[in-house]
Amino acid sequence: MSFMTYLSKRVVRMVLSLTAVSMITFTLLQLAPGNFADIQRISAGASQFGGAGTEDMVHAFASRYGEEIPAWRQYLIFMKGAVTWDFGPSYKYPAQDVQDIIAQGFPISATIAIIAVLLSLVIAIPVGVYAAVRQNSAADHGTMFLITLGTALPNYLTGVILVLVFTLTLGVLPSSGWDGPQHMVMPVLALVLGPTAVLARYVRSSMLETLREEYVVAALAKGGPRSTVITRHALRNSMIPIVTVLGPLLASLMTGTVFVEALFRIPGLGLYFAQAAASRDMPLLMGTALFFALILMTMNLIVDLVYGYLDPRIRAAGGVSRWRRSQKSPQRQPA
Amino acid sequence: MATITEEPAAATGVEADKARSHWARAWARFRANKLAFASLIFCALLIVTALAAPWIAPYHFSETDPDARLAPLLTDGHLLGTDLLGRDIFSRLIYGLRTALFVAFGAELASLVVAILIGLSAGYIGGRVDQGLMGITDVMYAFPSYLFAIVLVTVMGRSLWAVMLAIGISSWVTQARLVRAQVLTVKEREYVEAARSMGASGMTISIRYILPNAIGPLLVTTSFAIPAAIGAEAGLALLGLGVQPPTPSWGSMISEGTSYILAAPHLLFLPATLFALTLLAFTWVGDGIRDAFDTSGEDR
Amino acid sequence: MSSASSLEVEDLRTEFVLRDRVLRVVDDVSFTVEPGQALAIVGESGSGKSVAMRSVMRLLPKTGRVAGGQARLGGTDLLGLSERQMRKVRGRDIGMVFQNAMEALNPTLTLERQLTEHLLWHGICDRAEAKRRAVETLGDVGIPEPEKRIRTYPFQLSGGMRQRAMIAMAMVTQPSVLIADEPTTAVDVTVQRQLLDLLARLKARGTGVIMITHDLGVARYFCDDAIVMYAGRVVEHSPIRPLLAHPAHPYTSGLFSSTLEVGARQRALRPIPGSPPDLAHRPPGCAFHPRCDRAEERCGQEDQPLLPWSGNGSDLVPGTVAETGRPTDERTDDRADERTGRREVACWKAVQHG
Amino acid sequence: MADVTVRPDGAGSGPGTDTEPVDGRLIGVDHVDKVFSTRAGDVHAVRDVSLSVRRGETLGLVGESGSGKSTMARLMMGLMAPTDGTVTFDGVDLSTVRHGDMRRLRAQMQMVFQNPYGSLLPHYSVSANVAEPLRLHKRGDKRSRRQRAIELLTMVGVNPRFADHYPRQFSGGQQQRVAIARALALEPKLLMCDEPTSSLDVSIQAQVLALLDELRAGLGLTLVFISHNLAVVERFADRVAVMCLGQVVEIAPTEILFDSPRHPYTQQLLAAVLPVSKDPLPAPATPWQPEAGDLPLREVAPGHYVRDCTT
Repeated sequence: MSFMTYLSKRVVRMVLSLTAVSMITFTLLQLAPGNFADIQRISAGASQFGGAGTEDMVHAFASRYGEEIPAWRQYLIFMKGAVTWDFGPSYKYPAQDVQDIIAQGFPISATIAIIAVLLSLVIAIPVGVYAAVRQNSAADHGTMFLITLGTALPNYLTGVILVLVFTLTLGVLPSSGWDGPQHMVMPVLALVLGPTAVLARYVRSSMLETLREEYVVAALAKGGPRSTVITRHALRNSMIPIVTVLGPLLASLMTGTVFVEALFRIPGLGLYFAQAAASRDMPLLMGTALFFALILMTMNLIVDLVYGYLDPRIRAAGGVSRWRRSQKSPQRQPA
Repeated sequence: MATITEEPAAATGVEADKARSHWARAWARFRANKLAFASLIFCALLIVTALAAPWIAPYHFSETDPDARLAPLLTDGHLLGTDLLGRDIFSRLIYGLRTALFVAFGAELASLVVAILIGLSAGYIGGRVDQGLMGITDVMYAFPSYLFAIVLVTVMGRSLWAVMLAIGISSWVTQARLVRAQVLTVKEREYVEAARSMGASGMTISIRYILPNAIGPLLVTTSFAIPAAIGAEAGLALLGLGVQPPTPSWGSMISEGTSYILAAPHLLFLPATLFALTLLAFTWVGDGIRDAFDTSGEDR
Repeated sequence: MSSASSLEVEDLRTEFVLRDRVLRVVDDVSFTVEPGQALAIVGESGSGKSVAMRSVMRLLPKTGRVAGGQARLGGTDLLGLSERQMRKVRGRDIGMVFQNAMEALNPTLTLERQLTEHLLWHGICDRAEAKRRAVETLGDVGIPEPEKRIRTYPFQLSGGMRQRAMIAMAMVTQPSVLIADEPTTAVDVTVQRQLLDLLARLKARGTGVIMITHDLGVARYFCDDAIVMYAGRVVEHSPIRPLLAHPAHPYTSGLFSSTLEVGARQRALRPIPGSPPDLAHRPPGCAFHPRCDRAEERCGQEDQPLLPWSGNGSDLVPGTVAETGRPTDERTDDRADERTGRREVACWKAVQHG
Repeated sequence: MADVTVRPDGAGSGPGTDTEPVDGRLIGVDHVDKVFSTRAGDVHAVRDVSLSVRRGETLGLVGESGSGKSTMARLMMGLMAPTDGTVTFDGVDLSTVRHGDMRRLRAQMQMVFQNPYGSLLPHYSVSANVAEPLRLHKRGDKRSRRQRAIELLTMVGVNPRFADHYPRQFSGGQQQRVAIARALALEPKLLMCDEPTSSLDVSIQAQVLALLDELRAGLGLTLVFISHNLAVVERFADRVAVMCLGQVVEIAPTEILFDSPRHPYTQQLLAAVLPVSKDPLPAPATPWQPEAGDLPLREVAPGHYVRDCTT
C-alpha cells in the first residue's frame, strides 16, 4: 500500500467520522427540551417582563430558521452547506456566518493553545529527562511532587488563583478581554500547568523505559559521553511515544478550553460553543462541533505521520496502525 | 530421578518462602508508599463523610439563616461561616463533597463497565467486531470530550444523573481503548495459547485469564480518572452546567466565591482548598497504585 | 592507536547495594587475557559472569559498585580511572558485543551512525574516514554490499546479519580487547559457526577476546582458556581442553555431564540436582555444596580458595591447541605450553584426589 | 488429495507419505500446507508436509528458526487449521471435529511450551495452574483436584510445600516442571514438547530432560519433541524429522539419521555442531543454501526418507 492509498483511506475514515459526529450532535439537539426560539423567548421574557409580541417573535424565528420543517430536512439543508464550508448564519448572531465566527474565534484559541503547548514542552522535556536520569533521588521525588500538584489542579482553579494574585492583589494584569499580549499571560499560564505536568510525566516514564534498553548500554560501552548518549540515543527514542500524547493535547487546547475562556472572557471558540449549546443555536453548535472534530482528527493524522518520521520501523511499514498490527502477526508467528 | 523434594531450601528453586499473589505484592508495595497510604486514608475519610453527610452536616444544604448572611469564619453556630443567602458553608461543603464523589464514582464505575465490555469484546473477538466497536470509539474520540459533556448536560437538564452521564461518556472512550490494547497484549502471551491447548473456551480465556491480567493498568487509569471526574463536575458547575442549585457543588461555590472575593474571601478559599486537597489525595492514591503495579524495575 | 595489550583482572569484587543489605555478586575473580587469546567465562545465569564484565567496563547499574580489585589494561588500572578517562577506554580499547543485536542496536539510527559515532567521539578520524572504515568493517564481517547496507536500519537486516553488524560496530575501532557476552546464543547453529569463525579472524589479528558463554562446545571451539563461575566465584581456571577432558571441580564435571553432545549417546546424562542459588541466599562455605554429591561437612563450613591442580593435566600434548585456529606464532605457543600445566580449582576434595 | 479425504483414518499413500499401519499411528499429517497471510505478502510456513507419529514413540522435529517446526506443532495440536491437507489424531480428521468436541479431544493431547513462565497463569498458584485443566474438563471436585495437583507436583519433583506459591516465585526449571505437571493432569495420550528446555540453564535442562525421559517410560506417552538442539533430539527421539523452509527434508530413525545423514541440509546442520569432548574439532563449514522446492521425499532405506534436491 502506497502512502497515497494510506492517506486517502484515512481521509475517507475522517469523512465518515465527521458525518457521525454531525448526526450525533444534531440528534442531541433535537432531543433537547426547547429550541432556539423558546430559549430566546424565555430570556427575552425574563428581561422584558413577558413583553407583548413574543408569540409573533417565536413564529418569526421559527419560519426564519426553518424550525417548522421536519428535522431530517433541516439536517440535510445544513449538511449541504457544510460540505462547501458554508454553515449559514448563526441564530444568535444573525449578522455573522458561522464559518466567520470560527475564523475569528479559532485563531485566538489556537494562539493560546500553541503558546501553552510550546511552553509546556520547553519545561516538560528537561524536567522529565532530569527526573528520569536521577531516578529515585530526592530531586526526582521533589520534581514529581510538584508535577502532581500540576496534574491535580484544574486550569480554572489555577486561573482563579492567578486572577487573585495578578489582578486583585498586584493589579498588574487585566482579568478579562482579549486585546494585546497582557491579556495572554494569565490564560496561557493557567493552561500551561496541566499539559506540562502530563508531558513531564510521560517524558520521565518513557525515558526511564528507554534508559533500560540495551542499546543505551551499548552506546555507553562504545565510549559515548553520558549527555550525548542520553540526548542522541535515549531522548530521541523516548520522544516517539510523547508525540502520541502531544496531538490530542494540542487539539483539545486549540479547540478552546471553555473554562479558561469563560473565566477570562476571551472570545475564543470554546466560549462560542458553550453559548451555542446553551441557546440551541443549531448552526453555530453544529459548525463548531464539526470543526473541533476535524481539528482533532487532523491532529491525529499529523501525529501518525510525525510518528512515522521519527521511527523508521513505522516508516518502513507504512503507517503506525499498520506497523502496530504487523507487530502482532509476522513477528510473533510461530516459526 | 532428579527428585528434589528433600533438598536444602537454597536449592529448591523457590525465591521466597511465602506464597504471595500479585495483589498481595501490589498491596505491600502500596503500603510502603507513605504518601499514597496517607492519601488513601484521607480519601477513605472523605468517602465516609460523604456517605454520612446528613448526620455530620449541622444544617441542610438549602437551609438559610437570614440573620447571618455572609457570616465570617468561626461565627457562633456556623463554624465556617455562611454564604450570601445565609447558608452554612460547612454543611454545603460536605454536601458538595457528596455531589462530587457521587458523580465521580458513578461516572467512572459506569464508564469502567462499558469500557471493559467494549474493550474486551473488541480485543478478544477481533475482526469485524473489533473494527465496528473501534469505529464507534473513534467517533466518540473525535468529539472533544468536555464539549460532549456540555451538550449533554444542556440537553438533559442539570440533574445529578445527567452530569454523571456526561462525565462518564467522555471518559469511557480512553478506557475502552486501553482495555482493548491490554487484551491484545495479554492475548499474545503464551499462557493464552496454553489455555487454548488445554481446551479452554473463549469465554473462560477472556474472563478468567485475560481480564485479571489486564486489570492492573485499568485500575491505574481509573484511579486517575476519579480526580479528573471530580474536576470535571466542578468545571461544569463553574460554567453553570452542573447540578441544579440549590444542590451544592464545589464548582458553583467557587464560582460564587470569586464574586465576593474581597468581601468574603473564605467563600472562595474554603471550597477551593478542600477541592484541591481532594484532587491531590486521589491523584496520589493513583500514583501509589501505579507504582504498586509497576514491575518494570524487576526482572519479570 | 591501541597496540596489543593484555587485560589482567585481579581479585575483582563487585557488590550490589540493596535497601537492606549488600550482595557480593562477583567475588575475587582473577584472569588474564593476552593479545590473540580467547578466554571463556563459563557459567549459568546468575553466576556473575556478565556483572564481572560490566565491572571491568565500569557500566554497572546504579546499585552496583566495584568493591575491590584491579583491572589492568596494558598496565593502567581501569578501576582507578576517572569517568572521563574511562570513557576513552570504552569502545576504543575495549569493545563489547552483546547477546542480542536486536536490542543492542538502536532501532532508530542507521548503521552508519552507529558504526561511526564512536570513531568521532574518540577523535580517531574525521567523518569521511569514519564512514570509509565502517563500510570496510561491514565488508570484513561478511555483509554483502556494505556501501548500500550502511544506510539501512537494524530492523531491515536478518538476525544473522544484525549480529554481524554489531560485531562490526565493536571492531571498527580495532580495540585490543573484545568482550563478547553470549554472542551466539540467540542465533542458529549454522550462523553461530560463521560468527565464531569471524571472531576467530579477529583473534588472529591480535585482539584478546573474552567470551561469556554457557555453551561448552562454543568455549572449546573458540577459546584457549576458561574460568568456570558459580555463585559469583571462580571455581575452576584452566586451559579449555584439559578442563573439558578432565573437569576437576564437581560443578564443572556436573556441567559437563549435563551437556548433551551429538554422537555421544552412550555418555550418561547425569544432571546436577537442585538449581543455582540466587545470590541473596548464598550457601555458606562452598556455594555448590548443597548440590554436590561429593560434599562433606567441611564443604559447608569453610570457603574454598582456588588451589593449583595438576591431576590429569599431563596428557595434554602441545599442538592440540593449534587446532582451535589460533595463530601459530611462536611466542604465543610457548605461553600456551606454559599454561597447560597451570590449572586451579576451588575444591579441596578435588585437590586431594588430583 | 481426494484419496486422502475419503479415508476416515486419513492415511494417505501418495508419494512422500510414510506408510504406517493405520492403527499404529496416533497422529497422521498428510500433505499439509500452512500459509500465513501477512501484509507483507503470504508466508508459506509449512509446505506439503506428510509424517506420522506412532503410538508410544518419540518423534523429534529439528530445524532452525523459521523452518516451520513450531507451526507444525500447532497444526498437529489442532490449534490452527491447515491451509491444505489433513491432520488426524487417533484416526479422527481434526478439520471435521466441531468446536465443543475439539475441546474434549484436547484432553488427550497436551503441550509443553518453550517459555514456562509465559505459559503458566501468573495470577494462579502453581497447584491451581496444575488443577486448571481438570477444572476445565470438569473432573472431580475442588478438593480432589487440588489433591491430584499436589500428587502431580510431587511426581515432577516440585516440593508440595510450595503448592500455593505463584509461578513468579519459582526458578525457570521449577516452572517447567509445573508446566509438565499441568500437561500430564488429564493423562493425555500425546505430549507435544515445543523447545521445552531451550530457555533453561544447562544443568536445569538436563534435569528436565531426565524427568521427561522418566515420565514417558512410566506413563507410556507418545511424544513429539521439537528442538533446534540436535544433541537433545538425538538423545531423546526414536525417529527424527528434519525441517527446512517449511518442508521436511529428511526423516529417519535417530541412529540412521545421525550416523549417515543423506540430505545436504542435514549434513550441514550436523557439521555445524560444536562438540564438547569429541575430536577433531570441525573445520569451518561451507554453507549450503537451502531453497524450497517441489521435489518429492524418496525412501532411500527402510524408514529413511530424503527429499530430492537439485544440488
